[in-house]
Amino acid sequence: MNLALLNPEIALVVLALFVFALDLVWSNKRGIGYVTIAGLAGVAALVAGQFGLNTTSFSGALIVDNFAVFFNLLFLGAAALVVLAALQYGEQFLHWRGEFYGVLLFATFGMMFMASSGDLIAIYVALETASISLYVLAGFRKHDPASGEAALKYLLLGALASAVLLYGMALLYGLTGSTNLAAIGQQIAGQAGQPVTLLAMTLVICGLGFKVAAVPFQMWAPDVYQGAPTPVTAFLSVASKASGFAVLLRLTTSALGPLQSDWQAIFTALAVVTMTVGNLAAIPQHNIKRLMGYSSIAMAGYLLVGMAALAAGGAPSILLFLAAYTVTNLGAFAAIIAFSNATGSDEIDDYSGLASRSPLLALGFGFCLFSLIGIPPLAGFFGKFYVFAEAVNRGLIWLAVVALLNSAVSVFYYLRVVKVMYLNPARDTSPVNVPPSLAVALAVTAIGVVVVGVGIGPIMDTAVAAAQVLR
Amino acid sequence: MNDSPLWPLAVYFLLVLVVVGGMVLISWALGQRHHEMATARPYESGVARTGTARVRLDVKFYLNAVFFVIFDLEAAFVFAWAVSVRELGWSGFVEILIFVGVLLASLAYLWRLGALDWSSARRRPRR
Amino acid sequence: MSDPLVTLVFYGIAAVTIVAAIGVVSLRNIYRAALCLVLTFLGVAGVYILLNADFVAVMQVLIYAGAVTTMLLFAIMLTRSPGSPRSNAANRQSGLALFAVLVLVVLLVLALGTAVWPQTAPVAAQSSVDVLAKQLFTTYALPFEIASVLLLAAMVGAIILARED
Amino acid sequence: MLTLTLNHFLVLGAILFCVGLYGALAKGHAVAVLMGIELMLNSVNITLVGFARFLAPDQLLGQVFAVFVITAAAAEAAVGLAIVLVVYRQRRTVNVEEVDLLKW
Repeated sequence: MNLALLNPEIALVVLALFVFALDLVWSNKRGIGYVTIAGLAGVAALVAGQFGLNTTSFSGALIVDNFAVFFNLLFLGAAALVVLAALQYGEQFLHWRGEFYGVLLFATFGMMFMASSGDLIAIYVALETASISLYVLAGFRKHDPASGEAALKYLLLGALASAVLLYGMALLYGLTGSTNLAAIGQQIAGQAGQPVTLLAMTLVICGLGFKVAAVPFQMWAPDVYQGAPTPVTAFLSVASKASGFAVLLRLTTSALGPLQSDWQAIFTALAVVTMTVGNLAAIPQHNIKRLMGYSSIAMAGYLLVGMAALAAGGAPSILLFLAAYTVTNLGAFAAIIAFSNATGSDEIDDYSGLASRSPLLALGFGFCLFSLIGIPPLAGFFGKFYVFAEAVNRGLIWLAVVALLNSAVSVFYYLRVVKVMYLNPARDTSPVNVPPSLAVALAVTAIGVVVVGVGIGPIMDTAVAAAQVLR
Repeated sequence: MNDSPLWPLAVYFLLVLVVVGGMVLISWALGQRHHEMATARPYESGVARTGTARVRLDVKFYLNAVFFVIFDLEAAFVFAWAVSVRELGWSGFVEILIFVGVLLASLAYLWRLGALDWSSARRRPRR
Repeated sequence: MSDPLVTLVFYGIAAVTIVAAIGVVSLRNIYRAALCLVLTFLGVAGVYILLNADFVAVMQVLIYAGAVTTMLLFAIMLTRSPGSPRSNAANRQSGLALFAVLVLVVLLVLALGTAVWPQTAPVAAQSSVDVLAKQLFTTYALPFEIASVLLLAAMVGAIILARED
Repeated sequence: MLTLTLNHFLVLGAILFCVGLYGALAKGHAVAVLMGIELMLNSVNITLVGFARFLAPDQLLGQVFAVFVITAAAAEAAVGLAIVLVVYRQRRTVNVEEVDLLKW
């Protein structure tokens, strides 16, 4: 037991408690937001200091390795950007901001342990911590029926999914007599031929498939994305999805390693349906948040292509995709928040003529949409490129072709938004004001989209270093 | 499995069933039955009711149930620690201290928030 | 576990538990369904006692049968809709749900029916609280501490959502 | 038949899981859906404690797991029912089919 390894997480809890205490005595809610961002930066520095430190503690329940550091930095960065975007998310949309930031920190805390746990029990408790906080965040706009509905749907389906996940975990424990991922990996090989092993694995993948919004467990995503407060939607679409993939990667490589051919088949099937359903359903959407919901389902599909192609050394492409997608999506949501702040609308038709109303906002949003399509040299291109290339390397050429076809479909609905912004005449010509904190968030992510694309070499090296510990 | 025989428990269980069932049966068989206007009312000999019983309860009842659940769980964990306090030693003490400390912080927060005040007068309006 | 009386007790408890569980999902009135749920919880506690899991049984009675049920009943009372006797009706997808459950039943029969579990030699019984506490505070110290934050988040979240302001 | 084996408990757990799943999928009242999910979690706990008794009675990992499941389930129920209350205040109904402002 080495408490020093827990420094970042302890600091995060202390920060959360401090934010709650501050909220009671300080009425400057924006100030609390800045304190939160500064605190998150401090925690991120602590996490970054753990890079290269590959060790386990707490009887294997805690794993501090590059993989965990990579994901923890991703969660912390996403949380900081979401707080930044929420700072000036319309006063009319969000009350109790101090508590909002505090609960967001709890969710981040849970996700950090999801990425750095090597034990089924720890993973489950961490997952519940993150999920419960996210249910609360989704319903944070208590006077908005859409927000309450989003929270209810997320909660009911999420609780169902965690029950299914748990049954799978229970069977895994029964088959191997252990809850430690590495120990399960050693024992499970002897049980590989049994139907119950397959059932346990399927149940676990189903439960986690809900977290990452894979078809057929995606039905919550569009509703929750549309109804939840927009900063929460942003957080759900990047951090929650990344945490699900972190657990999936750890489980499949260490605990379920001997069953590779089995889970590969499951992920292949899931990837095909998820990509196709997400992209086709996104086409007729007219609400931008809902569109992003389907887009995030499609992204889960591409990531599942990576999971299907996950061989020794295949994980870096998934990590790279997640990093690129996180930056891009946060930027897109910063733009959506800025727009709905000024106009109170999330309808795509209202984006007409945005290019003339606020050129910079349209430009930043356009950058992110192009990155989501996968136009070189933006971040999204490299994410998709490496994942699809990995599929080709593994001989899954037809899967890569399906993914490319899906990407082609996605061009249609992303470009429609760009077209509306740049070519349609503005109905309302008043300029759209972008408040400074949102401008900063958008600028940071837009630069990130370009930098990740241009400076891909060192980032890929980091991803390779992070993925090395898997197997 | 414990080797203490289970049959006394079964006998006890049966006895409970017999006694309770017997009491209900006997009072049903011996008691008088009548159906008058007042019989179906709640509180046959009490005050006549005013208004509907279906008023909406204050949500504070629910919040108190939540506090009860959370601190009930805490008590269960503390109990588990207390059972083997000597074997667990100082590391166990530190662990339970962190655990209780986090929940103590939440209790302090509740207190300051006014969530523990039953009357709504003293609750601070917050935005 | 070879005492036939114990087996008989198990069948009794299992029958009560299953019947009560079916009551939870089939009774028309949600109050009665909730009371059936209490019976299920108590039956499950009985199963734990048969399995020598006394601490889990105590938690089951304290947390589930006591506290969680109280919370459920308050929530039902706070959300009742006037004049609806069929408060626990099935939704329009109940046919689909039944189909999904039947598929799961087939899968479970196939999987559990053929399963071979790694058996170890039975160990002489001891009080489970000792062992459990040792595991909880040594091997599983990390999830234990995460659980404190879980409880904190749940309590704060419930207050934020439920209070009226 | 007269000797209690692991399978007795696994079958009981599986039956409860299926009943709970049916309740969670087929019910209209949001609290009823949550009650179905609680049944599923209880069935998981029976499975876990059963494994703990028959597979490795000296370690009781299954019992520890069950303790954490109870903890998380109670926390989830607390937040879940609070969300149900919020929805009731907004809509005057908690029927999951009537809560359909956003299309499913």
